[in-house]
Amino acid sequence: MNKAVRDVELALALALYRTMARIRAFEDAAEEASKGGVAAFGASLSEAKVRGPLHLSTGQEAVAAGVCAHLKKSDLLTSTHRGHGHTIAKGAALDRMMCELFGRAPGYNGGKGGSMHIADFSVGMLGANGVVAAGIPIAVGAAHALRARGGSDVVACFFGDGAINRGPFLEGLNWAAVHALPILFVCEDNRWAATTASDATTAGAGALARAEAIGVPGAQVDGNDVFAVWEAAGRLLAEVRKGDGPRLLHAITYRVKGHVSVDAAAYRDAVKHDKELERDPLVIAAQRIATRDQLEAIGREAREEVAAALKIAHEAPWPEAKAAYTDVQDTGAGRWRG
Amino acid sequence: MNKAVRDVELALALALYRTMARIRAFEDAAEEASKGGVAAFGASLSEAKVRGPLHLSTGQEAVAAGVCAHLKKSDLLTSTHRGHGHTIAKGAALDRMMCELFGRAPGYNGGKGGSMHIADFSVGMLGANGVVAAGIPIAVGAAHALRARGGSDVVACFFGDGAINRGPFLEGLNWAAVHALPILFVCEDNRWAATTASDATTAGAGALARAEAIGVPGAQVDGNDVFAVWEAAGRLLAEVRKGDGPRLLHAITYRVKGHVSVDAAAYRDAVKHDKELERDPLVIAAQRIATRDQLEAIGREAREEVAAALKIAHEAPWPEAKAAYTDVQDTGAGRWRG
Amino acid sequence: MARMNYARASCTALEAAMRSDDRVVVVGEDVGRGGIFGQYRGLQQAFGGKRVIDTPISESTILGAAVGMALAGLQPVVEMRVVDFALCAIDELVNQAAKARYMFGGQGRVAMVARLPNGLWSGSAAQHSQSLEAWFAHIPGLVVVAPATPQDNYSLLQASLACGDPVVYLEHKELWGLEGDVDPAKSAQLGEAEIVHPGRDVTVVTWSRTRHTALEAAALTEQQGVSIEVIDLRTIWPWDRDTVLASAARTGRVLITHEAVQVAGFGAEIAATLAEETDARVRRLGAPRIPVGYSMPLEDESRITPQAISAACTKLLEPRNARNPHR
Amino acid sequence: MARMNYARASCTALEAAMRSDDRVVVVGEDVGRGGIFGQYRGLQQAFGGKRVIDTPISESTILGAAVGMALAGLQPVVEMRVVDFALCAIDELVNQAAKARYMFGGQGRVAMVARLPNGLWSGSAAQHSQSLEAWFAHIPGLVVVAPATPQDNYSLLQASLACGDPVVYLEHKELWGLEGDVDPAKSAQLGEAEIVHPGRDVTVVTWSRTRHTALEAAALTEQQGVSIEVIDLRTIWPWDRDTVLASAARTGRVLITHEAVQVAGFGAEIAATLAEETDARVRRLGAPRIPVGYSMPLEDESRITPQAISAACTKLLEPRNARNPHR
Ligand SMILES: Cc1ncc(C[n+]2csc(CCOP(=O)(O)OP(=O)(O)O)c2C)c(N)n1
Ligand SMILES: Cc1ncc(C[n+]2csc(CCOP(=O)(O)OP(=O)(O)O)c2C)c(N)n1
Ligand SMILES: [Mg+2]
Ligand SMILES: [Mg+2]
Repeated sequence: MNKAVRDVELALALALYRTMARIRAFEDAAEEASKGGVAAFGASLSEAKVRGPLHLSTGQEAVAAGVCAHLKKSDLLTSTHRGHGHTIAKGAALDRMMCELFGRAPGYNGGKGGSMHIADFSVGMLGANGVVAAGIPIAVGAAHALRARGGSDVVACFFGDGAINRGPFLEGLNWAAVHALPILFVCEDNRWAATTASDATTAGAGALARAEAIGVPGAQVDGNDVFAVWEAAGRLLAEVRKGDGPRLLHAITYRVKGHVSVDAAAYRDAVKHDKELERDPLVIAAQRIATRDQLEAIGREAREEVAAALKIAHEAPWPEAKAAYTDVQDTGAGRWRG
Repeated sequence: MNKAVRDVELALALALYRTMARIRAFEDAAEEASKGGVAAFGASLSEAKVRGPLHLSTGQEAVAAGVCAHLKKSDLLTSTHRGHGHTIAKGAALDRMMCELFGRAPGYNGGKGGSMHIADFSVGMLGANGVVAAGIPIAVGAAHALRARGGSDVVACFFGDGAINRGPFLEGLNWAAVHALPILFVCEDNRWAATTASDATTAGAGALARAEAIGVPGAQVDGNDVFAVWEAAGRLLAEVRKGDGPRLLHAITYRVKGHVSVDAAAYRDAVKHDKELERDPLVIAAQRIATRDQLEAIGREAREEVAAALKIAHEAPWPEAKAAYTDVQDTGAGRWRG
Repeated sequence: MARMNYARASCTALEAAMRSDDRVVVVGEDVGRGGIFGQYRGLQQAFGGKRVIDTPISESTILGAAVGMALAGLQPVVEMRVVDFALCAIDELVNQAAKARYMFGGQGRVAMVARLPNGLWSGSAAQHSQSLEAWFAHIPGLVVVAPATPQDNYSLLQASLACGDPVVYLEHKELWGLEGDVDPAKSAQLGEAEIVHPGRDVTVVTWSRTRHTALEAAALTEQQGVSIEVIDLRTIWPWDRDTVLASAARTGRVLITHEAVQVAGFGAEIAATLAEETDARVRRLGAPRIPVGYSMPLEDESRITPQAISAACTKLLEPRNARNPHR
Repeated sequence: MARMNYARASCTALEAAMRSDDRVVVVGEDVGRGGIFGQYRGLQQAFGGKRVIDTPISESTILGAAVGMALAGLQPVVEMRVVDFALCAIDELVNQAAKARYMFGGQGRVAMVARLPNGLWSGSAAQHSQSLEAWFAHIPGLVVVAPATPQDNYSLLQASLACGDPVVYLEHKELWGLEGDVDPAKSAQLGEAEIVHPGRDVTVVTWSRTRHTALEAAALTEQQGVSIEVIDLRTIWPWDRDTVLASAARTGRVLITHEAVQVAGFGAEIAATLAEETDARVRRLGAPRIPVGYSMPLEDESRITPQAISAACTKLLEPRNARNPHR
């Protein structure tokens, strides 16, 4: 391998690491800001900065980073309730994301959506979703639109392992295959669905086997190894861009945190859990990148960027009450109570 | 093979043939009585005896007959919009069925359901359904109930090839496999879904491949060969009864008539269609049963039985208007307009 | 001006829209063969399978895909066959289509027309005979339209396609064959009712098929010397308050009648508004709160007849203390 | 008599029912770990995984399976997490559960209690904050219940399990921690409202969380010399007409208030009935027809406050000609 190639590879590795570091720093900060912020799981609502259910993607950074490294701005992405990582990896700005989580006016959604509906249409991120598997049909439709406009743009459609037991998984994959649509389906398999281990509610050989039976080929990969994800996603996306039809990437990872930030996840086996924590995707990646200084610098920069985002979010204005009445619908606007 | 065995086999073959003949005679009569009976497909509503959409199972008799020959009265069955064959094969009386199609009071549902909701709970037939794939989750629940009462009873769950593209197919099969429920899923693949050829909207290798990927093993069979259906269903049902969990039978057959009785199905290729008609399941069965006289007698008896049923239905009383207000709900009964 | 039926009228409007705007696509089951009511006849031949998209029996994905199409720049016309099957796609309609623009703070919007044929369909029993306009009126983000004539099915479909919002477009399951004159130059405003029969004594507010039933009732009452004013709302949300309130002010008596179940039907919203804002006497006539039965005598209990409308109008004219609560 | 919270009260009722009747089973996501609100805590340990059934994320099949269970002799309690996710199971609830008994002419029936936590859930935005009782009230076959206190969540859950009909049981998403006394011997009748605060001047009809808001409003108006009578319907369908009409006859003025969107909310049904059958002045106070926003100032626009209830009551007391239509 000559030096030029090695430089490219190093640059790529560092870029992947940087994406992961930025996601991690963002999630850590969001978690801290959410303490006491959801009226469920026994916790009561407090003056948390980030209110309501906050689903952290801590520990799953390699999937978002490895897949999205291949996406252009003109490619589209649909996400889940656990969508910060995908949003960051697709190119959204951390400060506007943090503003959204804080419910402030400069947030991407003007404070209307919060974490569960985080979106940045300007970079092709068509939204997180509060309904499990709901992003799948939306991705299918978006792919029709891409095809109609021509070119080789694609949709990346992320969902969890729990989502493969909902009807839209079958319907969406079948449809995409029938119409040979340009979609990469990504099953981000963190092996838990809320408080239930997914294997207890999932029969058969898993996401990839199901996809293949529906006519969607793909690959399974260690989702905590960002290079493996990157490699597999690149291969599948090349096929998708060529017009070969949809593909599925089944990435096995682990949900490090509780289902929502205030969930202590006491229902998990502590020993097994600790063992999983040893497979931190940032650590795994770091072990394979020689330049420790650079990694530290990247980590520091990420935390600084998040600190700046936090500061902006803290100081950002709230939306005005009257903003509650915009973006509803044009027809009949103003008819709010009859 | 000694004579006793041959006699048993002949008796079985004749019984299967009889079931098919009764279904055929019933469908032919229903078709005739439905002429002009649906306000769609260009036809307008007339004074037809059988009103509304009537889905005939003509040509698919071997599936119902071959599967249901293995069912006891205490086994349960869920069906589709095309449910007459299943209902007859499960043991319902033709006169009460015909009364139901005619909307008369002695009908199984008192005239409340008609063809699309034909049911005979007294023989374990839990109902046809107007919503594609809706019987699948219902079968799953019924299987839980069977398990709770103990014993080796099973549920037979029929659905069409179009249904395997709806979410409940995935959800129901996965659930049944996870809980190892006693269900035989039967995909009655007549290769059409309304006016659309199913292969144009179905990706992958088909119902059985999908089922296997979800952890439900099974078999594929010529659904116009009643003996083949009988053999495969028997094998799979034995496994289900043993407690091995759900199985799927994929039976390939053909929809001889239009989607509903008044649909001329002009969207089908006439040459191919005629070719398919050569594979009439009654003819195929007859070719393998030596005793032609007996077959003719069976056919005659079936037609006579249906003629009697028609007479009963013609003369049967209509439900009284006040019957419209029974079987709604107990709580708040009488509060019909506020 | 051309004579055509209700199905053809919508088809014509759609064809014009598809010709003038590449973004308009059709998506649904059996649309390639013209749809089961002929409301897409010829469109796939004219525009190909990429714009008139045949789908699997996957209602969730039909409606969900339409949301994705709209967010990514297409303008889908969604075929749901009958409103009853749209119940398999309610998450996609209510949680996604209706809310996407709002949740995402206006970053995207869902311009779509979802066609959900509504109403009692003779002989097809409980799962094919529902009228659910009240549900959709209750959901922020949705526009709800219910054309009753070929002209309206032409003009309101065009207006719905143009409005940019998610529209629940409720054609009636049994009006497809209704013939009428259609003037392609005639446009309609969403939210504008039509006074289809002027009258003095009682205002009858209605929509969809019951417009025609109410017109028959008007002929009946006329014989009894009672003059009723029939208003076809045409748009359920936003409904035309001004026209209804003005008529109520003239007549002082209002009957709201619809094919949907009376309890918590959209008639309740109108009656409630009248109660809040006028002194008019009001009464509703909807279907009883029972599923629609298959057999004719049972099904008839769920029908709104001219006789029943006429009787309800007469009742409204009785002196106030003679009112007999209908329990 | 024991002190417990709203979640525990339902759990206690369920445990008793499961002990006394083998046919009662629980089915839903995460029920084995007690449910996300603790409303099933301890039940799987007590009754095992065959009676407290953990399911995949398959809402259609959770509700659809419950229909099959019921038709085949079990009595399922269905967990839907929040009403918003039940939108993924609407065909099963509306086309199957509600209609099965009727369509099959009474051959089977669907005794089930479907728990669909309803209402605005702080900080969880548009897809987790809906109140859909009006939808279910519109559907023949369904009973609709909305308990507001631990005692009612105990007694009404028992009554719902006993009634033999499909019950849409709408606990409130934010009342789980509410403490109160529960007398296990106290039974409740479905369809019976409770006058939770007697008063002279204005009748306030409400249910679910807004019961508590209305009680706060009663304290506010009392300071202004206005006495309001607060009625908690408790059962939405069948609602207690007699109690409401009797109170309306006493006060002559009725405010109906609920967390659901006002337009086509269940308040419209009550207001319409009052308009048809009484001379009372009526007014409604529901949420505006907008999705619920995430950020506090936006979310607050969808909240019903004691102040708003109190102001609406005051307005009802103004002389008739001073009425100012709220457009
Ligand atoms: C249709 C639906 N059902 C249930 C829920 C509640 N819920 C939110 S996230 C979740 C678990 C999802 O598991 P998975 O798909 O594996 O995603 P993960 O949370 O692990 O990222 C559940 C059950 C929901 N949001 N939508
Ligand atoms: C959810 C739903 N979508 C659409 C329909 C309309 N429909 C009735 S039968 C049918 C075709 C079903 O095809 P298949 O499952 O193969 O059964 P077949 O009619 O061939 O027996 C369709 C689309 C329906 N009843 N339910
Ligand atoms: Mg997961
Ligand atoms: Mg078929």
